[in-house]
Amino acid sequence: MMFKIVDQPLNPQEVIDLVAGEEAGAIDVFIGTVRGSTQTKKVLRLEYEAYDAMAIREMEMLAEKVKGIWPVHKIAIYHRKGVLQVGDIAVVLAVSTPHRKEAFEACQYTIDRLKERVPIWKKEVFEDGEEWVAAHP
Amino acid sequence: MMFKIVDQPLNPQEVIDLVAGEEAGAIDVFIGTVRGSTQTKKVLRLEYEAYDAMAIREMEMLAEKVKGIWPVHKIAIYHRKGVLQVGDIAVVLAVSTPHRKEAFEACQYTIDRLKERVPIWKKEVFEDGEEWVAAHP
Amino acid sequence: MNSKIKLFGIAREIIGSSELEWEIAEASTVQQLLDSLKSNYPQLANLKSLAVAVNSVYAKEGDKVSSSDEIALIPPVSGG
Amino acid sequence: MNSKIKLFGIAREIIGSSELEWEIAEASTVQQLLDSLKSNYPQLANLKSLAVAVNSVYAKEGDKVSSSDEIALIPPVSGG
Repeated sequence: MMFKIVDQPLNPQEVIDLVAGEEAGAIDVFIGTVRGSTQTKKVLRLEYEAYDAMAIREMEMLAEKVKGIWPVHKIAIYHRKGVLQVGDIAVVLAVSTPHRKEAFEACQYTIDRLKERVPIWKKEVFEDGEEWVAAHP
Repeated sequence: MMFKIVDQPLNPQEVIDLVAGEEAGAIDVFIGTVRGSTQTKKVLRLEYEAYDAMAIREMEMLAEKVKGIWPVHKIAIYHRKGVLQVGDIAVVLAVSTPHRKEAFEACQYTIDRLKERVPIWKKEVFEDGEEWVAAHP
Repeated sequence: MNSKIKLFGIAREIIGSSELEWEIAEASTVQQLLDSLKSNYPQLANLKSLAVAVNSVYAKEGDKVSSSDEIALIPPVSGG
Repeated sequence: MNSKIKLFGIAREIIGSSELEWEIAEASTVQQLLDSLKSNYPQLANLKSLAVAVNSVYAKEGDKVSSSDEIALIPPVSGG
């Protein structure tokens, strides 16, 4: 399984192991974590939810698209859902390619598109309120 | 120690742990591994050597330079030396930043400069010969 | 016929449930479904975007929906 | 006075040792050191580049070297 939505802490090494191989001279790994503050407010926790079946399908389609643009060996994406604390890992994305330039490009493209299309939502919970990220104009 | 030259197998998780923190919303990790072939020849193994003291010093200077360009939280680089087999990890480089764009840019810049300046050398050993990489025009 | 629409994130909070029973007229479009939902739940119209997924795939405004489809409302995503 | 020059990679293989005893004249430059080494070991001149590190820092061609410095030859690097 190269694409997963899980409600347990993520282990980057597990995702890296999925894309390693003799064809891969380069692996780029992106790890997104919960920051302790956003603009000016202190974040207490984040609450993630996902439309799991569609999220997995969108990740698979995204990976196919990326493989059409760059000579990608393998892509794996694990995204966490549920309640995350500051410092917790929300997403781990690993891309392996023969050379490093395309690893960086493909990895960055994938996380950019994931944030635009994959049906996952997060709510930031502050000391004095909460907000679904990017929900309003 | 954020910068190391080691003669034992590298563990990406160890390097990632060095740069994680509440300030870091994004971590980009580059892993360079030994590929099984180069252009047309089959690679049996790679032999790395380093001028350790100078290599560490160059990595430290490089990290300072990168921190002057991007809002980098932390950078860590572990590079292996000695005999490496196909599939082995030669370098792990991790950069943490508040946002993802600068993590990718800083990580790619750092590995590009490392390959240009840091005094580490590799010899490719083929079935029918060997060659110091990039030694001749 | 009535259909169950899956709700997530802020859409779930606006409507107050993770699933909404809703009448979907024969041969109606995604656009018509969105219009009827927004007129009943005006806060949906304030969102930056609101898409519909039909059988786990983003649907276009002119796509037909039927009560046998799995339908979901997709408010602005914010994964990563 | 004699100095020990550290050698790495292909420079080590060309010269056949990881350290070379070499006479460094008072107040000579990096360029003069490179010239004398290349004339004794012509294969060094075939390399894509050959730098000198003085006390673990890349030196410029006009920098002075003295026998008390830690000197190293840096053939084209290929880390990563």
